[in-house]
Amino acid sequence: MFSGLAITGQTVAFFVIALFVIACGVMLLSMKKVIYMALSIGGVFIGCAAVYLMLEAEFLAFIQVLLYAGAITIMMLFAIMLTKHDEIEKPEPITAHPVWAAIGAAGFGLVILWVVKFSGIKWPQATPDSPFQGQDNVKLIGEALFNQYVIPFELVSVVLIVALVGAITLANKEEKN
Amino acid sequence: MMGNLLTLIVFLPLLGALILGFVPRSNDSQPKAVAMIATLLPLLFAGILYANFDSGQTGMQFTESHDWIHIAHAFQDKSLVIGYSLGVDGLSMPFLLLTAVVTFLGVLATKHMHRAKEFYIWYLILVTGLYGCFLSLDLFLFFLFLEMTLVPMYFLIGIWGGDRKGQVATKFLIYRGLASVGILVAFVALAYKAAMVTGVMTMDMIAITDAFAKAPADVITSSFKQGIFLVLFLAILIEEAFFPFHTWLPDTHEQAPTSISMVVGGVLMKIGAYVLFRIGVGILPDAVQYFATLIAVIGVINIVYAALVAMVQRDWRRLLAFSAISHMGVVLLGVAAMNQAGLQGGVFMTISSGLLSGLLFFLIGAIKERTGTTIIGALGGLSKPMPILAGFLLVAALGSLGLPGMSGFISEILAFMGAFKAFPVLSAVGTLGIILAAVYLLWAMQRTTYGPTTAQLEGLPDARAVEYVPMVVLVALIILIGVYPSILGDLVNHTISSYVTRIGG
Amino acid sequence: MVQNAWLIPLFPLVAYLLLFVLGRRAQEGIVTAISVLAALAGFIVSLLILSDVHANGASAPYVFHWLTVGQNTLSMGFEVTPLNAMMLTVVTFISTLVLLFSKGYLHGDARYSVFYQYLNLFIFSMLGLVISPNLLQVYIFWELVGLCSFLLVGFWYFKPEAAAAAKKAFIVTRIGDVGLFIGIVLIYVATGTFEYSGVFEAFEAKKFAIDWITPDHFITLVAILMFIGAMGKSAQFPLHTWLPDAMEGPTPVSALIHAATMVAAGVYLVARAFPIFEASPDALTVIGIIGGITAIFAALIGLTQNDIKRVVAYSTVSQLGYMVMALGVSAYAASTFHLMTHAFFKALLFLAAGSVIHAIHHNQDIRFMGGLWKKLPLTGWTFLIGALALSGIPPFAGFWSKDEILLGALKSGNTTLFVLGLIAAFCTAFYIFRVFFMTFTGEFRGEKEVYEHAHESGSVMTIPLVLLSIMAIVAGLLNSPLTDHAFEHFIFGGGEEIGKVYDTEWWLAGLATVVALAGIGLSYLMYKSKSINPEALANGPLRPFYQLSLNKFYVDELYHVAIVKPVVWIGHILNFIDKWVVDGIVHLFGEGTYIGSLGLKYSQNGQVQTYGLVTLIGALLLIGAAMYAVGGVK
Amino acid sequence: MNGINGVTQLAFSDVWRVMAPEILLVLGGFLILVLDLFMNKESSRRLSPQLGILFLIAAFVMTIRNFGLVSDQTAGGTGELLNLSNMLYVLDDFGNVFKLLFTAGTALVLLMSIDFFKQNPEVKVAEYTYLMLFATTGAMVMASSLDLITLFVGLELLSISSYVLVAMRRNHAKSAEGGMKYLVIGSIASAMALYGMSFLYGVTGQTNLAYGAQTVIQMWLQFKPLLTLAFLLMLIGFGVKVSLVPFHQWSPDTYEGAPNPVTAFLAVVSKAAGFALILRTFLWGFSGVFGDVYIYLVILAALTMVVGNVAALSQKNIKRLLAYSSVAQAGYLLLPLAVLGKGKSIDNIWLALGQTSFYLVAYLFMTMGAFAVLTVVTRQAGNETLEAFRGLWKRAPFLAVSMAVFVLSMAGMPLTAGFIGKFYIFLGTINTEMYWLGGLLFATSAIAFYYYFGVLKAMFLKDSAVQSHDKIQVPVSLTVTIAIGLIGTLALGIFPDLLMKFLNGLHWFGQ
Amino acid sequence: MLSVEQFLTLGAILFCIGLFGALTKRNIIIVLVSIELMLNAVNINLLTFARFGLMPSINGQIFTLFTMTIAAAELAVGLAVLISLYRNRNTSDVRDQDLMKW
Repeated sequence: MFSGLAITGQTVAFFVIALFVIACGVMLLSMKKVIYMALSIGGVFIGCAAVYLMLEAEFLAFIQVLLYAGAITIMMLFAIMLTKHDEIEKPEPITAHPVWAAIGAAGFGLVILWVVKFSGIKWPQATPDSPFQGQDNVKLIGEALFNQYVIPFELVSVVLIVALVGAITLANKEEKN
Repeated sequence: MMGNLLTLIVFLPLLGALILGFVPRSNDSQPKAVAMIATLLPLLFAGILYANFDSGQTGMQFTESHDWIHIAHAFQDKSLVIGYSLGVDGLSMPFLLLTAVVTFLGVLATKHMHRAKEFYIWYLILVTGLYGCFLSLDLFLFFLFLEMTLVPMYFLIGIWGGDRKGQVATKFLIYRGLASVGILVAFVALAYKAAMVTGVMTMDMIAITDAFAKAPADVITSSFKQGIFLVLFLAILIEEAFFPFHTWLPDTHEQAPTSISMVVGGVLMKIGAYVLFRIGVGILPDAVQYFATLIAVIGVINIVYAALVAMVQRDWRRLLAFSAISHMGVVLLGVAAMNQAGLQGGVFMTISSGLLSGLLFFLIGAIKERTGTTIIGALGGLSKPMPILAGFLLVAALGSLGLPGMSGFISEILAFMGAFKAFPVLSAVGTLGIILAAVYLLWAMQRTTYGPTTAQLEGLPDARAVEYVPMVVLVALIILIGVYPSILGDLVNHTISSYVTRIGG
Repeated sequence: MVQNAWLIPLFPLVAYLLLFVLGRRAQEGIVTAISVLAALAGFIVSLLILSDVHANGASAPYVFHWLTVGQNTLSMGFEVTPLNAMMLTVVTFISTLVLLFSKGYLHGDARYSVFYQYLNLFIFSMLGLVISPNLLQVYIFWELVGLCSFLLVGFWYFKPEAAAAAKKAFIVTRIGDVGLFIGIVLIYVATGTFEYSGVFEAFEAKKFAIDWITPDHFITLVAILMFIGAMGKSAQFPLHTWLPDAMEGPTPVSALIHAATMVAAGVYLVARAFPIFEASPDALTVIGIIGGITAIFAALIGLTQNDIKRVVAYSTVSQLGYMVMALGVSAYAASTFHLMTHAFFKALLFLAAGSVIHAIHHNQDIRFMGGLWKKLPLTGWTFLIGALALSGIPPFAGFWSKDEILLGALKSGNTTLFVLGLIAAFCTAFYIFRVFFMTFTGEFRGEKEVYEHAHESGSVMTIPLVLLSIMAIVAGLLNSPLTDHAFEHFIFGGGEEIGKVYDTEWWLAGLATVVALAGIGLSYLMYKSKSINPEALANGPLRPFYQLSLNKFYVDELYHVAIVKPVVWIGHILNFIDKWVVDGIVHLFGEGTYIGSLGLKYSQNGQVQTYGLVTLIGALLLIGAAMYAVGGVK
Repeated sequence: MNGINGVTQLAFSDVWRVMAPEILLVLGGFLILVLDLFMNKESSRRLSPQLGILFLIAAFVMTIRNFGLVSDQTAGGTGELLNLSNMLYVLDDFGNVFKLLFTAGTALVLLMSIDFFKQNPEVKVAEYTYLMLFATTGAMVMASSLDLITLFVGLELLSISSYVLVAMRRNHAKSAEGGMKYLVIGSIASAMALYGMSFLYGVTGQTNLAYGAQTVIQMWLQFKPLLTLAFLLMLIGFGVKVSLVPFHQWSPDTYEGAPNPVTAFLAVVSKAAGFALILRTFLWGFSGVFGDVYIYLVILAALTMVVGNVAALSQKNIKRLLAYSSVAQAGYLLLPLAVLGKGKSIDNIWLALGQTSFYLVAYLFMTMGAFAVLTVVTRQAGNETLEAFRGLWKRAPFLAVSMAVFVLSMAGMPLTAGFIGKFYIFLGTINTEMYWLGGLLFATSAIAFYYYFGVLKAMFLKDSAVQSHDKIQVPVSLTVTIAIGLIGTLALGIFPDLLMKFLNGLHWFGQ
Repeated sequence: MLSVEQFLTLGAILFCIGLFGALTKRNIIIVLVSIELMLNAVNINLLTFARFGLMPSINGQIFTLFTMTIAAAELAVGLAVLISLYRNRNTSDVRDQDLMKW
């Protein structure tokens, strides 16, 4: 699977990060306490940010840390606190459901793996030179965002308004009449 | 003068239904009067058409045609033009008259019933659908009217039916709904193939017939025709209640009110046969020829099987249903022969079976009204309290078993004259039906009108004046066709000749 | 005159329609008058036509267009040949008498008028059958006479036996009719016409538009099919069972329909279409054998029957067997001649029997009769004449015709048939005189009261008896050497001989007479002088034969077991299949779909994660299948 | 033409030309939002839906104007679509038709909502209204965008608004539960679709469908598994949105939980938007290789028709029944696209687009009408089962007859819009010689008779369970909705040329 | 040298973990988080293609940016729905949410 892969600093780093991300993911699945799960997802987000960095998306890595590892995790913690936060997932008899879910998820992963690695697709040889060489990542994004993608950008603002209003409307406590 | 007569015939009943919608609900006799007028006028108009009909001509007469729907990009860059076009020719004329007579008599036969207004509304909608089926020159229009019969039938059985009405209404609906699928697939496929020949997309029956008649073999392959015919034929088997798709018919007859049984057995069921003649034989004659043996075998199975099953029925209405199935088997046999006599016999049998079914179901309805039952075993010696009804029942039964001098015989012999030419052995087996018809009908007669009269049947009233009309009219027509078959034969002769010459038979 | 032959059936038709319009409440006198006058008019016209034909020979058919089938035209019409001229006369003559007789017999019946309607309809149909110029028309009227027979047998509908007998009559004859139906349809298919002339030409040339069978076999096939029709109508073995049962009908009906006219239609048909049969020796052989078997078979049954009408009925079957046998040995003239004479004396016998039955309040069992000679002398005389004619005692009518049939059988070289005929003649003489002796001689064995009131009926009933008696005496002379076989010459229309004609053999006539006398003698010994005890015979060594004969050789029972029951069972089985298999499959689909629907409904368990899982599994299956189909990049 | 990464200045006039309806709706939404913020608590916000309807009508009118723009452009013969940001957002009649549908649909939904607010005072009127408007904007974006990013944003705008709308009855546990289910499944679907989009982007290197399509054709042979996977993942993601089987299970629950007008919105507008998205994506992105992938659409369409109809057979809850019915309708709606795999010419595409839009219009009328009737009847009966409809014929003939028309139209009975729509779709299947598929279309309809006629049976055949003299009061807004539905259903059924002629003259993709 | 495949594999694994979590975890918050995980996997994919793809371009990063934003919005609404649900039913267990079925 990994044959022909030269061991360089970069690859080692990748595998370490990848292992960390996957480990955090598995922890998320196997933890009993909700609060631990929330913490492990933070790990995943941070690991992902590191992967982004390896993919030369500095700006997005930054956003990832800010948005996910920061804002979203905090938001989640709030939500957990608002609901029954000390709840432990009850041990229960093994039903068919998780088994099928595992089969489904694993099967899904295997199919994608097959397509990516074994279906005979010839991926281009990775170039050590970045396509964005010498260009400011943020500037590139900014230019594209405010020229080519200005319409979706504006639309996202509407989406955010909707989310905002929606969240307030739904989560707001009942007004007393 | 003849300009819009067909439109009038088709839509007058619907107009009647609309008017009924505004009649106050409490009144009972008014709806019947409206319904009577709304079915009598088409009958009169149909009579006028018949009087002015030129039977020496092959083509459509009294045609009306307007463009109706243009369906964009249906065929390449062209629209599919669906026309509102009506017309009659020698083939549809008998069906038109049959519909006119039976539907009018159906109103007469309707007894006082609850929710009378609704009953007649649905009835009249049904009538419009029936007329439309036989008068449409456009396949789309035909299909539309065919579907239009479904909804009223559902309610007519579902509201005014017997003890299993809900179940049977649904059965009717699903069966015929599925049959429509086959018909629609076949129709549209035909239209597309015809468009490939002519370059014009249309659902016009005549245009499609012409296109198929002169299509080169590489554009419309024979395997295509055979495939489409099979689909169509399957649908016809259901529509026409042929074995093994017949089980809806006995149930329907058993549950439906009298007048609806008349219309179902008299007209509705015959739509399948009409399609078989008009589309099967008219457009796909070579496919019919190709499957002739299959059709004949199915025909014979129906004749014999239905007759044997009819023999052991306990309920008159089920017996008559199976009897009708058996008779319609003869139609298949005649069609399979694909010659003049066979086809003509097929048309004769269809019409004859329609009239006889109408009459028989009316009589059984009248008996049920008096005795409260149609179970053969519960009846007996009816000749004594009601000699007139018993007499008409006897006449109808005799007509049904193919007694010469009545329409059944000439139909049977014509069909067999054709069939024996093509399938001597199968036809010989088919003649068993003639014997069996006598067996089951006379057996039932023997147990119904003959024998000693039981006490509770004693003193029941005989036919009322108004009941004479359906009986006399239908018997008169049955005998007229039997004694002077040219009255029907001359109508259809030319049209069928044109079909036969096309296959070089 | 010949061109006016259509009038003959028209009279009874008009009478029928008149009576129909008058309704069932019409006065008996008016009803009778209309009917008898119509029949009489027909008889007069028939006589005129007869003389016309005698003078000028057969006419060409008069036809009119009836129905167009493509290029072909089916026509209806009429024609007069010597044969049907003879038939017309006989039918109208006997009809007139029977109509008259019925006035007395049916007097007071609530449905008197209906009875006359049916009779008129029958006469019309029978005449229509006779003057048909084509097979299709023959078939049409063939069925119509069957219908009238059905109606009249079941006239007393409230009697279950009558209803059953009517039904049986119709169905059994219909089995035969289907043979005829197939036959004429095949003829049409092969020759393109129903007209006798066209058909005969084609059969002579043996050119048929049919390729699945050789011409010779085709002829045999068609001939036998048509003969099956004749078998049904003329009650030939094995389709004879309906005729004795048909005696449930009023006696005038038995006289007219089941003795003189309708049952002879089968014979008439074979005779009329004789060129078809003549072309096939095999078919003729079959016909001869069937006729012979019927003759002896029915005669044997007749020996032991106790119902007066049944005995006469079996004798009818037997005599019809004679006629058919005659046709089978090509004794065309003899057969048609016997047809005529038989019509007279059998109608006579039935009417006389009817007179007896009428006199003793509708009792038909001869075991409860006896000594009626004193009470009903005229009836006794006429019955005796009829019996003598039937037995073939010279110079009565039956003698001449039966003799010719035996002669034909002998000369044809078929000795078996001849011997069968002789034995049948013996039996005939025996049983008819058994009836005579048991009815008219000895002591009355029924209720005294009935005997006291028994008296000769009015003139409406006796006049027909007398007239028929006269005919039964003299009709035979028409074809005797004494008249130089006038009938033969007439029936051949002065042209070629049809079938075979032989000179009278006097020794044979003598032998036949001796046999008949022997039969009468035995009957006398057993039932008049009682020197032989019939009961001892029946319970003694001949018991098995007696039982066989008494029970009509168990044919009905055999049919019931071998045909009726199995067919009904098949019906039940098919009905079961229809309900549980054909409809069952439909319901199974319906129920299956509904159960599927319930399954889908309950798979909707409210758990969003289940929905997600289903989505995932569905997606996985779809993607997996797709990837399998794509199979990677080559 | 500018390079993809070049700098394109968007002038407002250009944007207004192309996006006028969207802009109007967004402005309207914000206007209501602002009004809501600045009005004091006591003042009534009851007029918000009316205001919203006004904006929708304005957007409708602007859309009609846009037809003229497209046809001018075509007449001008430049061969270039009116577009923004280098084909990121286009103006063509395909989008216009859908926009008409969305604005009309949402307007009807808001009309129905007026009554809903009266019955449910706890629902926040203003929020509800502008969320509706924003959702409609999202749907419009889905119909007009040619860029994966924009499509995705539009899709999420619609979806997120819908989640909120479904859950909006706050004291109503079912409402929140429906929202939760929709949200969970919808988010998973979004992730799936995005995953597919990422593969598509991976092969083409761009997010634009118009340009990407060329690359797809070039790369097809080398990347067939990956591209097929991308196609399928997107199909699954979109399939969940339009509830194709087996991705449909959320819809009965959500439909049941949502308020009636929102259910109608989901069934009509959201579903139509999903189909707009599907058509846009697959007809542009995969048009060159459609012959290789159409079979999956066929499979899903067939499965959807069969399962949707069969599942509905045993359903007694009328809202769930309509949900299953709408599942089945999704199957019919997928057919025109699916049969294109065998369509040889460009005309087949026009045919398919005509079919989809005609059916959607018919579907709009009958579904809106049906939900309006359902709202009245179930409220009066106090439950949502078929029992509520028992003897309706006697209690409220107008409602019963209207419902009968809607139900018959859904069942595909002649003289209703539903029949013509089905027949139109059917033509495509026969045209491409996929007879069995056409047969299946009508055969499943025949099976569907069972449950559609079950509704009729309840209304006409059975006697009422409640007192028959309880006359039903129908609010004006619902009467208008029912009347519009009735007129539309019948008019399109009897004179389909009203719409057919219009569809025939369209420049679907601005050609 | 690292190439597309490794990153895609990582993405696929992450996606499946998220999928499995979304389908099995009982707490709705965790379900929502698992969905975020799936979106993160998508982001890895997009960025991979932006860097190592057939035609590397900045568009992938833009796409990621939008995905992230919308994922956040979605999560926010999700949590709000959860709160609303919790208020009504007093549970955040996804398996208790089956008022509507059949």
